Amino acid sequence: MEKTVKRTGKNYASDQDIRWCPGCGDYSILKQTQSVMAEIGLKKEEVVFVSGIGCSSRFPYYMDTYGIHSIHGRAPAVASGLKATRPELSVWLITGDGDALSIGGNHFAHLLRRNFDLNVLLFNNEIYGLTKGQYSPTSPINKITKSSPVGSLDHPFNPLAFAMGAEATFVARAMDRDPKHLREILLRTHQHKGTSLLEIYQNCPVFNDHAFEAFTEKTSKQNSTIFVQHGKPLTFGANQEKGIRLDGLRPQAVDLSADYTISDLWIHDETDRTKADLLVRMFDDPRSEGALPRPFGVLYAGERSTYEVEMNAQIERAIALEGEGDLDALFAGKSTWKIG
Amino acid sequence: MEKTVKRTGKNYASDQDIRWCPGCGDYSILKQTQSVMAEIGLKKEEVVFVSGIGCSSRFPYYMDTYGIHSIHGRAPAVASGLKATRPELSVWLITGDGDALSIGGNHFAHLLRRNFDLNVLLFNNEIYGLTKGQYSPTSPINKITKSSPVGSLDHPFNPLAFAMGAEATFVARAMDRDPKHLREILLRTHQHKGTSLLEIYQNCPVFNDHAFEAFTEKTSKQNSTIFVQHGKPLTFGANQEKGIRLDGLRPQAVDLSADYTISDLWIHDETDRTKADLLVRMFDDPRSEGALPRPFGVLYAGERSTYEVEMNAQIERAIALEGEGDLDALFAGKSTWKIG
Amino acid sequence: METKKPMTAKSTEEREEVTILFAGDSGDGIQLTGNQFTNTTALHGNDISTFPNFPAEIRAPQGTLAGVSGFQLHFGGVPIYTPGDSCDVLVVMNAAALKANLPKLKQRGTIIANRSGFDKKSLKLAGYPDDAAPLKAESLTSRYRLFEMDVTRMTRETLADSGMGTKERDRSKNMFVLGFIYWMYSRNLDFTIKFLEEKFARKPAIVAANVKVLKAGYHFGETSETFTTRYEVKAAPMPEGVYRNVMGNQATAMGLIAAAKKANLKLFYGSYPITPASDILHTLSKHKNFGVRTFQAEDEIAAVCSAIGASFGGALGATASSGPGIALKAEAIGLATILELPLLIVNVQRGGPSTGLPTKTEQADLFQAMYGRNGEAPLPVVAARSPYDAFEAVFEAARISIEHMIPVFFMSDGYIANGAEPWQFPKAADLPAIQTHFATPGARENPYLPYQRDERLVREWAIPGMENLQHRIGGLEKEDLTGNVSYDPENHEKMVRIREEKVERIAHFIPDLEIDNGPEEGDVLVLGWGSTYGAIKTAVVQLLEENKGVAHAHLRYLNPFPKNLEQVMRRYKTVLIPEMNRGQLLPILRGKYLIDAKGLNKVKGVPFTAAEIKAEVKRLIAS
Amino acid sequence: METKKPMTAKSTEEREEVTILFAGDSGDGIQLTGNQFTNTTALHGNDISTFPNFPAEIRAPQGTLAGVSGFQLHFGGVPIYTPGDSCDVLVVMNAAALKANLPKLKQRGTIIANRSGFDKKSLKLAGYPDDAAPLKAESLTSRYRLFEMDVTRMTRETLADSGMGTKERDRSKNMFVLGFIYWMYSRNLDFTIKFLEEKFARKPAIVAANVKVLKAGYHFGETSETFTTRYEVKAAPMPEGVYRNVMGNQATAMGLIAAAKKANLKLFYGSYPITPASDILHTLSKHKNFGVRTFQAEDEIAAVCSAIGASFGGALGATASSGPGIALKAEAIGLATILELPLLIVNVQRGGPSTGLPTKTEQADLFQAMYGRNGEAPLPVVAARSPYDAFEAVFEAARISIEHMIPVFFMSDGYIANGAEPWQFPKAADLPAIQTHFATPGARENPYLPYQRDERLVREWAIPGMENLQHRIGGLEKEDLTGNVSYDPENHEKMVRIREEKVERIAHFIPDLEIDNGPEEGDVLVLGWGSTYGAIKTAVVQLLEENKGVAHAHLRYLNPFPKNLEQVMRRYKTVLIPEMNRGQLLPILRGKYLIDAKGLNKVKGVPFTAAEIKAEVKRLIAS
Ligand SMILES: Cc1ncc(C[n+]2csc(CCOP(=O)(O)OP(=O)(O)O)c2C)c(N)n1
Ligand SMILES: Cc1ncc(C[n+]2csc(CCOP(=O)(O)OP(=O)(O)O)c2C)c(N)n1
Ligand code: SF4
Ligand code: SF4
Ligand SMILES: [Mg+2]
Ligand SMILES: [Mg+2]
Repeated sequence: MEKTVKRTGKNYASDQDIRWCPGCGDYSILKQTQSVMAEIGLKKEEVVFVSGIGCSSRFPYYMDTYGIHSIHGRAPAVASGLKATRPELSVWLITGDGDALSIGGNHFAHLLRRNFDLNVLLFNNEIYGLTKGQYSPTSPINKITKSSPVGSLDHPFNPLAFAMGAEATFVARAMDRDPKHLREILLRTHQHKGTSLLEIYQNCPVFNDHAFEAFTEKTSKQNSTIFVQHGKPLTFGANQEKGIRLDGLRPQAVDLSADYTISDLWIHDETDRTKADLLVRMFDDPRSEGALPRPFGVLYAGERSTYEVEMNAQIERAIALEGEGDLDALFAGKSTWKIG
Repeated sequence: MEKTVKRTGKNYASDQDIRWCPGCGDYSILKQTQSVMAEIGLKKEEVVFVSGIGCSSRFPYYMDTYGIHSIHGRAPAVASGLKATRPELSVWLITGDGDALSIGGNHFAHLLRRNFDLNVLLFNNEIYGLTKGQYSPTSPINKITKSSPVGSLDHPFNPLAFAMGAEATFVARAMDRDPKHLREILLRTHQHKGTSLLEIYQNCPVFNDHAFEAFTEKTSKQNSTIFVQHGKPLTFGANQEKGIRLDGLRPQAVDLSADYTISDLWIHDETDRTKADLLVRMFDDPRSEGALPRPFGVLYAGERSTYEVEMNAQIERAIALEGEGDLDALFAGKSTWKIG
Repeated sequence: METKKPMTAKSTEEREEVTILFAGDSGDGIQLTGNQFTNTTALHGNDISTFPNFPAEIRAPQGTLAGVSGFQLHFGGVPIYTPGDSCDVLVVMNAAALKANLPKLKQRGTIIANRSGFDKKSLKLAGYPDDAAPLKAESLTSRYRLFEMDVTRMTRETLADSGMGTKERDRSKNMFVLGFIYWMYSRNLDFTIKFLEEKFARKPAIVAANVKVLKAGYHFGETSETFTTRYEVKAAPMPEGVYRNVMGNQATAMGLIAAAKKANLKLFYGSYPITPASDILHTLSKHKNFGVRTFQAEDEIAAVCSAIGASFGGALGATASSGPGIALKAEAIGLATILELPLLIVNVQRGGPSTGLPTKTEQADLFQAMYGRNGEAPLPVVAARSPYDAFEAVFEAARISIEHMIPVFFMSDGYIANGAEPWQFPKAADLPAIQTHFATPGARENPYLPYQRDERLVREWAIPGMENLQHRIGGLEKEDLTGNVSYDPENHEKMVRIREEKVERIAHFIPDLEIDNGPEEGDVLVLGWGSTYGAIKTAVVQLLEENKGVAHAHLRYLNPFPKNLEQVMRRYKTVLIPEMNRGQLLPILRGKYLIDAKGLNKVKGVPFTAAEIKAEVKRLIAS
Repeated sequence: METKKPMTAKSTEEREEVTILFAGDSGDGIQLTGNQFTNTTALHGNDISTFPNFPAEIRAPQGTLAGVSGFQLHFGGVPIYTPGDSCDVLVVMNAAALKANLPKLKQRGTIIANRSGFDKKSLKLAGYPDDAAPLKAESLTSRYRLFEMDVTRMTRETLADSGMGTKERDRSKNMFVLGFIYWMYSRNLDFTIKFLEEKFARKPAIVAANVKVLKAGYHFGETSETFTTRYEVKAAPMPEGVYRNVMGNQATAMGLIAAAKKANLKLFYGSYPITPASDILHTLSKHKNFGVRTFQAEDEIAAVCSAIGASFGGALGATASSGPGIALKAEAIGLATILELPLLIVNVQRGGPSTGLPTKTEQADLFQAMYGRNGEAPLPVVAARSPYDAFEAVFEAARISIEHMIPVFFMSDGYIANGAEPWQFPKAADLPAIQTHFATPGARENPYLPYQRDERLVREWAIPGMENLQHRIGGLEKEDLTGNVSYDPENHEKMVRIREEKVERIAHFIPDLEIDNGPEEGDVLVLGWGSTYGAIKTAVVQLLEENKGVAHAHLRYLNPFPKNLEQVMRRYKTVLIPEMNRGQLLPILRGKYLIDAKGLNKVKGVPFTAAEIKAEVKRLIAS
């Protein structure tokens, strides 16, 4: 997976017609992913895209890499088996909010705790796109959809809090409408050793348009988003004139012009799990009074050995200890007898 | 479900022979549960125990209530359907660490976020008991078991952190070997409106003896456990001579005799989710250097409307608005025509 | 509005039946157009059958073959059983629609083409060679009657002074076509105008624009010189009564609601969205005033398990999915089998295996319904034959489930689910009551034995809240009568046999198989199940007109089979079993009765045509 | 230790074959006792078959019927095919063990009873009436030969000065019994002594105690006046060679390792524990030096999906479970079917439906293997017939899976899994190589078409890392050759037929069905599959000795069937198909060949006895 040939994003595109709706946020993510592949210089044959089912899960078809469009919710398991036997591959898992958090929630959680070294791109559009618009586990409560004509009742998951609870080692957030930042975070996602979770807010113009408007529209985004960077204070606003400080255990938005200076602010430390636990809880409805801004960027990047490294180490240790397996010895087992 | 007849725990026992191994921690939990039922004075016919599969999941057979011993990992879904249609029942869900966190992890998580009003008793013995001793999602890493002869590789879940990540509204911990405390917390578990999760450390003398020794043995338990109570400072030790304070965001064990007094300590506020997030992360290996004590008791008790209440409210609203459903109108729909 | 009968020099011809296929890009509003024409035509008194056919993608690439959406509609003054083998009129909004659908047009059939859908770009997107002009091709013009009209341009012009942008104006294109077809078939615009007024109640400008275009299309037919003939299709001789138009998924939802009501039970519906079953969830979720509890579960396993929980609590638990989702439910259905609780499992079949062809129809899940569980776990299976029949069939399935305390499979498919036809809906009061089999709570002479049975082998239903009937049930084998866990070998065999026999005995509570059409004995019996009904019916009607010795019988009950099935089969020299699969009912019947029945199989994601069935019957008679 | 042949006045009788049933509480070490006797007896040169039978509970209530653990062992100087219909010797450690197992003892059989297991408390726990004295009962003493010995007391006494507590001393009780039985059947103590030394290598005191008690039991036989006869069972006339004892799950694990090695593939095994399949996982996890990757997944779905992922990456992906777990895998198996990748699905069948009888055996998942998926998804099915045969059968299954690029079901069951028998294991070098079908990476003349096929309809396997062979596959229907997503009707039917035909063509790569025993034509063919082999074999051997016109054939390949199956069946007047289910192979064969085959069915969680099969054959011949 070293840099070898100079490629552009287009080199990573397959010959298949893209079948997303016009205006779908998936296009932007596809483009940035292809471009990041080129930047890293990954060999196409050493990259595998694994997906479940959903609009987003069509993604592998559009990459001129290896790909497997599996079944709904099970991509983490497919990717685990692949990575366990082929640790050298660059494995990317594509999933949606329904695929990852509804039917696939358990595999997703177990993938995170096991920490296989692969990258998860979770396309969160807060809706089931492919089945034409039912609410998903990330849809806000009271959402009116085809299956909830008078509003959904289910308290939604906070995907990144869910991931932290499932022992994730890398947790990040980006959005389709900010391709530059998305690209940067895709790169970080690739670089992390372990299961890297990148949640991407993705607009579904057909069934859930405007879901992330507050974070993407010029008028609102400066106050409702905060882009965190390791070692830097948490600032936001049109001119970074606001910041977040910790009032005891509680994050608080403050005006830098007034009583607080930059040195009062929370300094982002992406290796600090406790702080990450607090960061992922900054999850206010951006339209609510006094809402804290929603953090984007790498919220957490911890270190833990990866599953496939440990698994292969056990195998090497066994071989070192007992020698390469010998079928005849295996068959004979511990006690035999002879007849004749 | 009001107090009606005076009953003892024995009244809640069924006529079935109990088939757990001698010395199994399940006995203690059964006994305390029966006794709490009596104390509350629940009507037997209004109580339902729902379980999955595992040693622990045999529990319903031993209760003279309604019971359903379902399939592995699916008890949360069974209980959801039951509670949705019969909100007035007292529903108790019995599950194991494998049942709830391995095969059933997703249903468990969704149950918590939906917040049906029922009680989950998670018997955590850090092993698969019924299948005779494989490591479970709560087994510590490197655990030697039948299926991991040279040690397990999987980083375990922290069940209560998992639950917080899944938007639980009530999170508590107790153990089989402290029946008095167990009983008290069972009562709290019952009282909470919403999905109450009680994790119970349960010894499996056959396949995982001593798993919780550090928390139950005289010699070690005073320093490795802390029993939290709402509104009280976090103290522990043989004579409550130690405590936990917050050093910024980090819990720190201190000696009360030295530099710190009781007023420096962290006051437990079970309604504070941020604090609960920190509490559940107090999850050190009790045998490790400088390990913080493990918290027991009600770590979090938040408020959120329950699923069945909202569901039934929608139905009542619909009836109020449109009138009780009329089949003839339903069949006719919006446009009909007549022939003849 | 009243559509005045225009005075015109144009002639009107009569037609017995007509099949129109509307086709265009998924963005062209084809489904809406089709539905409007269907409803208007129903109100006109015709018999109808429809078949929508849309791409798997939400919005497949515009203008391409993959993006073509179709709506086929067969209506007549005679009984109509299928959406038609081929069509008389093909309406195409663009080149891709033509390319994809031309094979379905009859010789000498009519093409109505939107000229602006055949520009260079459209031709390229449809995959025509650079210099192609398909509308001009000899092969087309010599075989079909072509009418070109520039729908796009005329729509834009109609709305020229509406103040709307081009994109917005273009959205009404389909109304122009619809108006034109209304004219062509002498229909009334009222229904559609009312529909538009309701749908866009809050956007009067949009209503006005659409109505204007609709009328423009109608008037275009009247005034344009190209069209000299319009057609009249008389009302069909349908039984007297009140009718509505209904789609299979709607009928299924209503059948469930009705059954619960007739049994005096709450209906709980646990489901996870999946094509083509989701509309049942959508429909049910709109009827909360019937006390219907819809639960969108986290997956199919949770969906069925929640329904089991609800049934344990005394509700009618139901769940639905399509093939892959049903596969996921298998383990839990096994649990329900051994619990012996009511439970309805609806399978709206689609093309398989695996994810397969999600939006296409197939009958390849019969094996799964019969055998797709571990251990000996036979269950009743009931199948609907057509969209409206889904109501009665699912009601029957629910009746069996409740009265016999047993999970029941109800088989529908993509064709039934989305197809529509007129339904002479019943009066609620005329529906049979469904008897629940509850135990008596309170003081009792004998202790409650959860697995004590009546002569039908049905156990009593005791539900939480019933005093003195506390009991525990589960997935382990249970002791006869007590329901306690038992590993006893004799008991196990006994219970396995009882569960099997219990299914068999249901045969005494279902009607015998009747010959739907044709002689009571003869050369060929065409024996069908499910949505092949219409095609077989049509074929057999025609064959009988040709005096062939053929009959048609259609199985609603696939487990147990009607008591007289073997007898019926043996009255014919040959039994032909057409299935939209590779033969699933076929080997079951052959194995059971050792009758050398023959299969006719089609696995193309599309229904049989009547012609295919006719041809096979003729081949059999000849050989 | 060398066991000196003691000079004794006791006589030694010869026996051709003997069945012993050890029974006691689950805490009594019955399984260990049985295994020790098995291994020693194997070393002695006898043919053997064993059948452990333990309760579903980990430690069911001590002393109760539910807590009884049994180990049946049939050995002889003649070929042995089953653990024995009934036993010659019944060793019981307590009253419950007697009560549960007495029906299995032959008339005039021997009971060896531990007296202290019949005290008041034990009798009560076993559910005997208060004043019962079952060992004294006329009904017992008149029919059987009873030897009582106070094992508990004698064990305690033997260890009187060991410094051990009573509880600890009691743990060696089983060694006393084992020593005694060794004496009774003239066996050597060496194997067990060596075993104890290894097992308790770090606890010499325990080794010493156990060995002491073992010898005490042996000497007790020698010295006690009660026992006048010991028995000798000569070595069996088995083919020359080296043998070991093997259990079915072990053989399965070894077969998988061997197949991967012979195909030069990594073995990846994704599994979730379930009785009775877990031991395959346990065994495989011990052989990491073969590069075996075992993955204990979070559930069965993840288990099979991880195996699919591994296969996509170029490994041999395998997964195992039992009935309910296999049900959960159905959807993913459908995916693997359409992906056309190697995958092995092992089903160690147990009693069903649902959770059923987890520790009991059954053959009721054949339907599930054949039909338990949505859509048309036929797959090869291969079944083992006995514990050691599991090796060869699973190797064959893997060969088919790899060479034909197709998921394969391998059927075992609880009886095979836990049963043991001598195995003349092969030399690794003699095992056939398995050919993989990899595509050629790098520069190519023609582009790689993932669904291009050879004459067997097998596609080429291109795996990540292979240059220029990048491709995408998934669960949607794929276009012929290219593998691109296709919704084309004709293509769908074509692909469905190709997948079906691909399975059928495997018939050309498997051996014809041979008559295992008996004439090539005649009155009755007993046609079996799976673990009924031993019982049928024994029955037919005996029937042939009685000159009946009966033959035995046993199916290893259940899909596709051997090419000559129909021919073979037609050579007999009657075909009898015994199955431990309610008839699953039976209707499939009847439907396929229209042959009026008969079923013999048993669903009791326990295997057929040879006598049951004999009786049915005789009945068929007579009628
Ligand atoms: C087993 C199974 N159940 C249900 C479905 C239907 N289904 C396909 S995608 C999907 C949800 C899609 O939502 P999401 O994961 O958010 O993806 P999106 O389409 O929004 O990108 C569902 C329910 C399926 N394909 N398979
Ligand atoms: C579908 C399915 N898979 C696997 C099993 C086997 N199984 C039964 S219980 C169990 C795990 C038990 O562990 P846990 O939930 O921790 O319960 P415990 O026995 O320890 O109380 C497993 C794997 C099963 N019964 N069903
Ligand atoms: S439905 Fe939504 S998510 Fe799916 S392709 Fe269309 S716009 Fe994108
Ligand atoms: S195996 Fe362990 S958990 Fe199960 S009953 Fe025995 S002691 Fe309890
Ligand atoms: Mg989505
Ligand atoms: Mg456990």
